[in-house]
Amino acid sequence: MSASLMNPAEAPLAVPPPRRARRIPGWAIGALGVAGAVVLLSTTSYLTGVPQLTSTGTIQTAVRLALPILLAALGGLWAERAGVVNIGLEGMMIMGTWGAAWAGYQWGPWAALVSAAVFGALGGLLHAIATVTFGVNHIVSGVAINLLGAGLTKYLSTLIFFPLSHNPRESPSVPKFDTYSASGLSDWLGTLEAQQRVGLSDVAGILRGLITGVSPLTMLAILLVVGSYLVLWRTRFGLRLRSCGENPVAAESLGVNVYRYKYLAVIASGALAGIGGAALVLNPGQPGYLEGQTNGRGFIGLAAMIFGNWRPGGLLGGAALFGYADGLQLRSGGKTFLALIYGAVLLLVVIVIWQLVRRRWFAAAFGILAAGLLYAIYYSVDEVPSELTTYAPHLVTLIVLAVASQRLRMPAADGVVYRRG
Amino acid sequence: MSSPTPAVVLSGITKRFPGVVANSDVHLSVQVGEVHALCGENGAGKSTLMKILYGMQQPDEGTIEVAGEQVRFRTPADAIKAGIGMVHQHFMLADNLTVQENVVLGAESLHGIGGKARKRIQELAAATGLTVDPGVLVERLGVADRQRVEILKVLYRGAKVIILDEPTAVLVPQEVDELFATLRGMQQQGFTFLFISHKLDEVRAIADSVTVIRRGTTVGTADPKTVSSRQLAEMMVGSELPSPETRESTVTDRVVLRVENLGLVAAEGTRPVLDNIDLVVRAGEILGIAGVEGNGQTELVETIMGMRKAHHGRVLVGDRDVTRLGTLARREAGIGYIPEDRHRQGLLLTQPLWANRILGHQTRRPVSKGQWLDLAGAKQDTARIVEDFDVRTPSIDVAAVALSGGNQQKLVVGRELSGDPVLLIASHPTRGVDVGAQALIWDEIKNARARGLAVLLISADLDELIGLSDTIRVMLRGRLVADADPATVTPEDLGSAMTGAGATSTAVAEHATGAEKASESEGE
Amino acid sequence: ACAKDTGGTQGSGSTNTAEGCKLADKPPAAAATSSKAASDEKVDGSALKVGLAYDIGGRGDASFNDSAAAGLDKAKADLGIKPENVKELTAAPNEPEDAKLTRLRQLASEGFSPIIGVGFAYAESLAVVAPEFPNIKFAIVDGAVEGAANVTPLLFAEEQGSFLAGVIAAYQSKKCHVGFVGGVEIPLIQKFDAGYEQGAKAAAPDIKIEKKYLTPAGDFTGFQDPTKGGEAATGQIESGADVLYHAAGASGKGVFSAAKTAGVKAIGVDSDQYNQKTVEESKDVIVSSMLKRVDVAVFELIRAVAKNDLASLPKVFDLSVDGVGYATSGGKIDDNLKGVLEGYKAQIIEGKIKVKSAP
Amino acid sequence: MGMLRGKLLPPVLAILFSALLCGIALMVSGANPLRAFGVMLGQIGQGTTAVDIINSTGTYYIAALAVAIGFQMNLFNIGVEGQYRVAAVVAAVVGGSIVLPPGLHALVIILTAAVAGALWAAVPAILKVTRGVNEVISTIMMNGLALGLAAYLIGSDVFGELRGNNIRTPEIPHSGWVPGISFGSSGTVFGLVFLAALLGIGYWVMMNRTRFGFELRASGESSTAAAAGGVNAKKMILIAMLLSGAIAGLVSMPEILGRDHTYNLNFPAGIGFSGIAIALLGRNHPGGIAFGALLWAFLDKSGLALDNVGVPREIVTIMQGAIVLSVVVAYEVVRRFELAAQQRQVGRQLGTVDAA
Ligand SMILES: Nc1ncnc2c1ncn2[C@@H]1O[C@H](COP(=O)(O)OP(=O)(O)OP(=O)(O)O)[C@@H](O)[C@H]1O
Ligand SMILES: Nc1ncnc2c1ncn2[C@@H]1O[C@H](COP(=O)(O)OP(=O)(O)OP(=O)(O)O)[C@@H](O)[C@H]1O
Ligand SMILES: [Mg+2]
Ligand SMILES: [Mg+2]
Repeated sequence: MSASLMNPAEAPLAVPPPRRARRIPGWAIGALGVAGAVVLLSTTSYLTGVPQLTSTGTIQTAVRLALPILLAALGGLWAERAGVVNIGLEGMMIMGTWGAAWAGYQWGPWAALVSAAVFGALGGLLHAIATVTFGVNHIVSGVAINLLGAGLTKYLSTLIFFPLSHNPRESPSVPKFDTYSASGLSDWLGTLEAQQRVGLSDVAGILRGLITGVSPLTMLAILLVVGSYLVLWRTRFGLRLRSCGENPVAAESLGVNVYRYKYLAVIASGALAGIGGAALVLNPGQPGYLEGQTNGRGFIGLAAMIFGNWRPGGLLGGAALFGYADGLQLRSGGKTFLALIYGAVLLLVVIVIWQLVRRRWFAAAFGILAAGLLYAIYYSVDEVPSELTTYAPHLVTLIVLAVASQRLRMPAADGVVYRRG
Repeated sequence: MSSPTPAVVLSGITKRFPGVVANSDVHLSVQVGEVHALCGENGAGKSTLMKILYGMQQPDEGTIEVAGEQVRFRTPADAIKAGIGMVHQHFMLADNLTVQENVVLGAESLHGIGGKARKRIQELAAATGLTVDPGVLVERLGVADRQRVEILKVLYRGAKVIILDEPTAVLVPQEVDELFATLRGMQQQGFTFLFISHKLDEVRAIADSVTVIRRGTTVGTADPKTVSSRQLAEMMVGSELPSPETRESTVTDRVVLRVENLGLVAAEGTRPVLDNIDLVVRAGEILGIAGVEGNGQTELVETIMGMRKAHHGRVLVGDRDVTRLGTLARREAGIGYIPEDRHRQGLLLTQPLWANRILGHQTRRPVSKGQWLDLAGAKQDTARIVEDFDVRTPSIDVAAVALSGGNQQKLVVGRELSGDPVLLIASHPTRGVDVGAQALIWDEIKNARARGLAVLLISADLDELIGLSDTIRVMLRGRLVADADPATVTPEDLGSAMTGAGATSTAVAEHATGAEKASESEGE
Repeated sequence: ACAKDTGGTQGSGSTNTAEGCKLADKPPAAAATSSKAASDEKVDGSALKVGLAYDIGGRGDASFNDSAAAGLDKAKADLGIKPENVKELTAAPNEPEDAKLTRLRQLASEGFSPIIGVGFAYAESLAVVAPEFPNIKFAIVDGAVEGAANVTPLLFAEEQGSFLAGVIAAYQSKKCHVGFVGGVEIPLIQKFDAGYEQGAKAAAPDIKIEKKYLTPAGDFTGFQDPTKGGEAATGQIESGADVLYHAAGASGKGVFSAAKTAGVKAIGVDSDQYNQKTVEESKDVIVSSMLKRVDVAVFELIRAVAKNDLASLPKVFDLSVDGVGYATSGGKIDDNLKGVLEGYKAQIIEGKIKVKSAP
Repeated sequence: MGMLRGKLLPPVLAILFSALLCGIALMVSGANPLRAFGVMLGQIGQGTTAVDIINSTGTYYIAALAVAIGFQMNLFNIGVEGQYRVAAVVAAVVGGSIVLPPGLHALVIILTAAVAGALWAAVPAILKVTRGVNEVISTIMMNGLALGLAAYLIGSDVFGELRGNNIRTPEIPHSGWVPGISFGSSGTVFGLVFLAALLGIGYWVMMNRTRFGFELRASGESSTAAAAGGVNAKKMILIAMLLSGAIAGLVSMPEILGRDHTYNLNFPAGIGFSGIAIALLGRNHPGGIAFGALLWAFLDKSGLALDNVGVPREIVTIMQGAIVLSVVVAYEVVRRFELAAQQRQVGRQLGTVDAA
C-alpha cells in the first residue's frame, strides 16, 4: 500500500535548502495542541451550556474507550516503523482477548495481561513469518490473520470455555484490576469542577478525569507510549528498527539484521495488540472474553496510528479523539453531540481566520462553507440522529484524515516486501 | 610483486546466480595504502565481487584473505569487524533519518547514538575534510553531501579498506576533484581503497593499480601510469571502442519542441524547481542539457512529458499547445520518452516483453485498436524490436526482469522509437549500460536524428553529451544559465558552468539574465 | 495521595439526599390472583421429535436462547421426550439467509415436529420452509409468519413486563431519575423501551428518563459490547439516573457493572438475572428482572403439540398467562411494592391500562 | 505446462496443508477428522446444500471480483462490505417504490444498486485522489458509516416498514423479481448467479483485451512506469474504485431479487471480507476466483453439517484462514522459483552460463 499511494507529482523537492530538522520540538507542538483542544472544549462548553463536554466522567469514559485503541495503535506503530504494515491488528487483538480471559479467570489480571501479550505475539509471529520470511504482501497476510484469529478463538472457546461457562461464546468471568485515584487532589478538583467556573472548571474536570479511577492498565498504556518513544527514538535498538522501515537495504549493508528486527517489531506489535485485547477483557463492565468483543477496534487503532503520523504522541492524540467522540455519544447521545458540532464550527472559524491571514482564499472559502453548513445543522436540529452519532468517531476520523493526510509521512519502506541479497 | 602482506587477497572467487555466472575464478590482490581500481563492462561482476568482499553475498567457491588471514564473512557486520567498508553504487541512506543516525546505524556500540557519536563524527569530518552537519535530515542533502555521508559511515566504523563502487557516477568534475583530493589525503593516512568506475580517465588519475574484469573473470592488471584509456577499454571489452562523436549537422529550422517561460513550484511558498525555462528543439537537432543531478533536469523532463503540472508557461509540440494535455496525449502527439530509471519508469518488470511494448503506446496501432488491445500486433512489433535493436532474449514471452540491464534498455529505446515519433526525450539513455549496448543506442539515436527526429538529451555523462549534442544548455537551480558549443567545449568547462563556478572558457556563454537571477535567489 | 478506589467509600450515586419520586396514586389492590389454569393433566410426549433452531448465541447465552433451552429441558423432564429425539442447532453471527433455511430444512427433513425457530430472525426463512413441509408443525419465538398455517407464533408482550419494570424503577429511584439502555434500536427492543417509559411515568408522572441505544438497526454489535453498555450506563448515572433497565443482551453486563461501581440499582431482562452466573459479581444491584418466559412458551408449545391442541395456546404470552412478569429474587422488592405491581398488573390484564408497544 | 503447474500447484498444496492442520486440530480436540470431512462432503448431496453452494458461490464471486479490480492496481477496497449494504438498501427502497414492466424493473434495480455502490466507493476514491487519504482506512470508516446510513434509511419514519419484530423496506413487486431455476425440493438457483458468471467473463475480457485493463494492471505492477507510459494514476484510481464499488453494489442482488425481495434486519454481513480472502485465493484471476468462491461456499454450507457430528463448526473458519495464508505463501514460493527458472533459462539460451 505504500508505493502506490505516492503521487509522483507530490514527490519532495529536488534539492531543498539544507535546514535544521525542526524549529519547534514535537513535544511543544503536542502541548500546544492539547492546550488548544482544552480551550476549544471549554469555550464550546461555556457557549452551549453543556458541561458534559469536559466533565470528569466524560474524560474517564474517553480514557477507558481509548485504551484498547491506543494499545492497538501502538502495536501498529512498532510494526510499521519497521516497515511491515499490520492490518492484522484486529486478529491479534482477538487472540489477546482470548488469551487474557483464559489466563485471567485462573490466575488473575496480571496473568491475563501476560497471556494476552503472548497470544497477540503469536499472531505477530505468524504475520512476520508470512511477510518477512515468505515475502507475502502485508495486507494480504493481515487479512488472513484476521480470519485466523477469529476462527481460532471461536474454536478454542468452544473447546475450553464452553464446559466452564456453558456458553461457547463467552469465558468465565475474569477478575479485574483495582482502580486508583489521587484522592486529595481529585476531591479538590471535584469541588472546583462543581463550581462551574468558566475555563477553570473545565480544566479541573479534565484533570480530575485523568487522575480518578485510574486502572493500572491505563498507567501501563501510558508507560508503553512513553517507553515506545524512548525505545524507538532514543536507543540503538530503536534506531535499527526504524532504519528497517526507512531503508532496509541500507540497514542490511551496515550489518543490521533486518529480518531479525522486523521479526522483533512485528512480534512486539502483536503483543501490544494483544494487550489491547486484554484491556477490553479487563475493562470494568466486561465479564471476560466475549465473541465479537473487539468489534473493529484493531482497525480503528490502525487509523489512530496513521492519524498520529506514525508517532507515539500523535497516535495518543488519535486514540484520545476517537475515545472522546465515542464516549460523548455513548454517554449523553445526540444533545451533547450537538455541542460538539458547535465546537467544530468554532474550530473552523479559527482555521478560516488563519487561512485568511495566510491568504489562502480557496481554503478559507471552503472553511466558511463548511462552518456555515455545520452551523445550520446546529441551529436546525435539537438532537443529532443516533444513526449518525453512533458512527461519529468514524466520520471524525475521515474528516480529520481528509484535512491532514497530506501532512502525514509514513516510513519510506512501509509495506514494501524486503528480500535479502 | 608482493613484498609486504597485501591488505586484501581474493582468490578463485566464483559466484553463480540463476542464469548468470557473475564471477568465475576471480583473483585480486590489493596492497596496503594503494588505490586499486576495478574496471569492467556492465554486468562484468564488479559489484558482485565487492559485495562478496563486504559479506553481503557468499561466494560459491574461493577464499578471502584480509591482512594475511583467511576469513569468512557471513554478513556485512563480519566484514566491518575486519576493517572493510563499502560505499555502494547506489546510495544506501535512509532519507528520513539524520546524518548522524545514518552514520551511527549499525555501529552504535562504538560511541552510542548521542553526543559522543556526534563529536566523533565531527572529528572525522575535520580530519578528512568531509564536512556535513550531523543533525540535518539526509533528504535535505545534495548528491555530493550524500557521498560524504556514505564515506563518513565507512570511516566511523574504523574501516581501513574502503570499497567505492562507482562513487563518481553522479558527481560533476569539480566534485570529483574534491573527492580525489580527499582520497589522496586519506591514502597518506594509511587507508586502502578499492575503486570502481566506468570513467577511465578518472581511473588513471587516481589509481595506483588497475584490475580488469571481463565476463566475470579477471583478465589482467595494468599500470595506470602507462596504460591509455583506450587500451584499458579494449581490455575490458576485448575489442575496438565505439565513440559517441557526431559532427555533421542535420539541424533544420522546423521547430518541434518549444518550451516557453516554463515554471514549476513544488509547494506553495517554496523556491521554484523550474524557473522561466525557454528552449527550442528543431527537427534533426539534439539538444543536450547539462547539469548536476538535482538541479531540475528530472523535473523539466517530467513537466514536458506532462507527469508534473507546470505552474506557468507553455509547452508546444510543433504548433500544438500541449500544456494542458496529459502524458498520454503528449505521447500521442509524437513524443517518445526514455526515462532515466528503466526499472522504475521504463518497464513492467514481471510482464512479458510484448506487454512492455504496449506501455505508452496503448492507444496506438499496431498494439491496439480503439479501446481494444491488438495482442498479435504487439507481439509482432516486439519481435521486430528484438531483431532490429539486437535485444538478446530467448523469446518475447519472458518477463522483462529476466533480461540484463543493457538489453532492457535496448528494448525501451526500440519501443520509444516506434510509431514515428517527432520528438525523443532521452534521459540518461546509456546510464549503467555497457559499451556494446551503449554504441548501439548512440547509433540508433543518431540515425533517428538523421531522419529528422528532434531529441532532447539529458545526461550526466559529459562525453556522451558533448559527443551527441548539436547544442548544449546548462541547467543550475532550476534555470538554464548558460549555453555551450559542443564543438569546442571541454568537460571541465561544462563542469564549472554546471556548478555555477562561472565560465572559464569562451565555449560557454552565460546568460546575463540567468546569472543575475541566480544571484538574486541566493539572497532569499 | 494515591488510593485504591475499592477500599474507600465510593459510590457517587449514593451521596444524594433526595427522597425519591412524588408517586402517583397506587392502583387498587389486585383481586385474588388466579393467573394460570392449573395444568396438571398428564401429557405424554414420548413420541415427539423436537427440533430447536437457536439464534446467535445459542444454548448458554444466559438470555432468551437459554430460556428456550430451559423450556425444552422442562419438556424433556415433564413430558418424557427422549433425549435422542431432540436436536438443537445454532445460528452463526452475520450468517446469510440460506444458512437458516438449511437449518430448518435439515430439521424438517429429518422428521422433527415441532420445530421451533428461536428469534424473529427465523421469520423470513420459516415463511419459505414451512409451506414446503405442510405436515410439520413449526413455531417461532418473537415472530409471526403470515399465511403459513403450520407456523405457530410465540409472541410476548414485552411492553407489559417492561411497564412493571418501569414501575419498579420509579419506586426504587431516589432521585426520580431512571435510565434505559437498549442494545440495538430495533422494534423488539423499542417495545421494552416503550413499556418501561409508560410504566415509570404511570408510577411517577414527573420522572426523568435517560435512554440510549448502543447501535442503530442492522448493526447487531450493540448486543455484544459490554464496554459500550457500561459507558452508556455510566453516562446515564452521571446525568442523575439511579435505576437502570437494560435490554441489551450481553452488553447488559456492562450496565450492571457500571451500576455496581456507582452504587445504583439495575433491572435485568429476559430471565432472572439475579441468579445468573455471568453477572454474579454485580448481582446485589439487580433489584428485579423483567421476565420473558420463553421457556414457558416453548414448553407450552411442545405440550400443545403433544396434546394436538395448538388452539389452546395464547395468542400473545402476556401478563395474563404469566408469559411476561418480574422477578423478586434478591429480596429488593418489598411487599408494598409487590402490592403495587400486582395492582398495575391486574389493571393491564383487565385492559384498564393499555401499554404501548412503540415509543 | 509449467505455467499451469505454477497456477494450480499452490492452491492444491495450500488446501492440503490447511486440511492437515485442521485435521490435527480436530484430533487434538478428540474428534475424528476423517469423519468430519466425510460429513462435510456428504452434506453436498443433502437437501438444498448443493444449490445453496452454487448460490453462495455467485454472491462471493461478485464480491471477490469487486475486490480484485482494486487489487489489480494495488488499491485495497476493504469497503466492499459497506458498499454492498448501502447498495442493497437503496436498491430495495427504489425497487419497492417504483412500478415498471417486468424485466425493466429488475434492470433498474440492478443499475440502482451498481450506482449506489459506486457512489459509496466514490468517497474514499475522491479522498484518495484529492487529499491522499489512505483507502484502507477510509473504506474501513465508510463501512461503519454504511451501517448508520442503512439504519437511517430503514427507519420507520423514513423508508422502513415494520413486519412483526423485523424492519424491512417495502417489498419489491413481482415485476422486479428475477426468477431462478428450480430444482424442486433441492432448492432454486438464483437467476442472477448467471450475472456473476457474466461479470466474470466481462472482467476477463477487460483485464486481458482492453486498454483499460492493461492500464489497470500496469498501474498495479509499477505506478511509476505506468505514469511514464501515460497512464493517469488519479483517473485510474477513480475509475477502478468506482467500478469496484459498482460491482460490490451487485453483491446482494441475487438474493434480494431472487428470494428476499426486500432489505431487512437479517441482511448478511461479512461478505465483503470473504470477498477479499477469495480474491487473494484466486490471485485476481476470474477462473481462480471462481474456484475460490466455490471452495468458500462449500466450506460455509457443508460446515453446517458439522453440528450433526458434534464438531465445532468454527473449524471451518480456521480452515479458511489457514487456506488463505498458506495459499499466498505457496504462490510466493512458486513465483520465486519460476522467476529463477526463467532467468536460468534466459541465461542458458544466451549461453552466459557454462554447462557446469
Ligand atoms: N542478486 C542477483 N541475482 C541475480 N543475478 C544477479 C544478481 N546480482 C547481480 N546479478 C548478475 O550478475 C552479473 C554481474 O552483476 P554486477 O552487478 O556484479 O555487475 P557490475 O560489474 O557491477 O556491473 P555495473 O557496471 O552495471 O555495476 C550481472 O549479469 C547481473 O545480472
Ligand atoms: N535481487 C535480484 N534478484 C534477481 N535478479 C536480480 C536481482 N538484482 C539484480 N538482478 C538481475 O541483475 C540484472 C541487472 O542488475 P543490476 O542491478 O546490475 O541492474 P543494471 O545495472 O540495470 O543492469 P546491468 O548492470 O546488467 O546493466 C537484471 O537482469 C536483474 O534481473
Ligand atoms: Mg556494479
Ligand atoms: Mg549494474
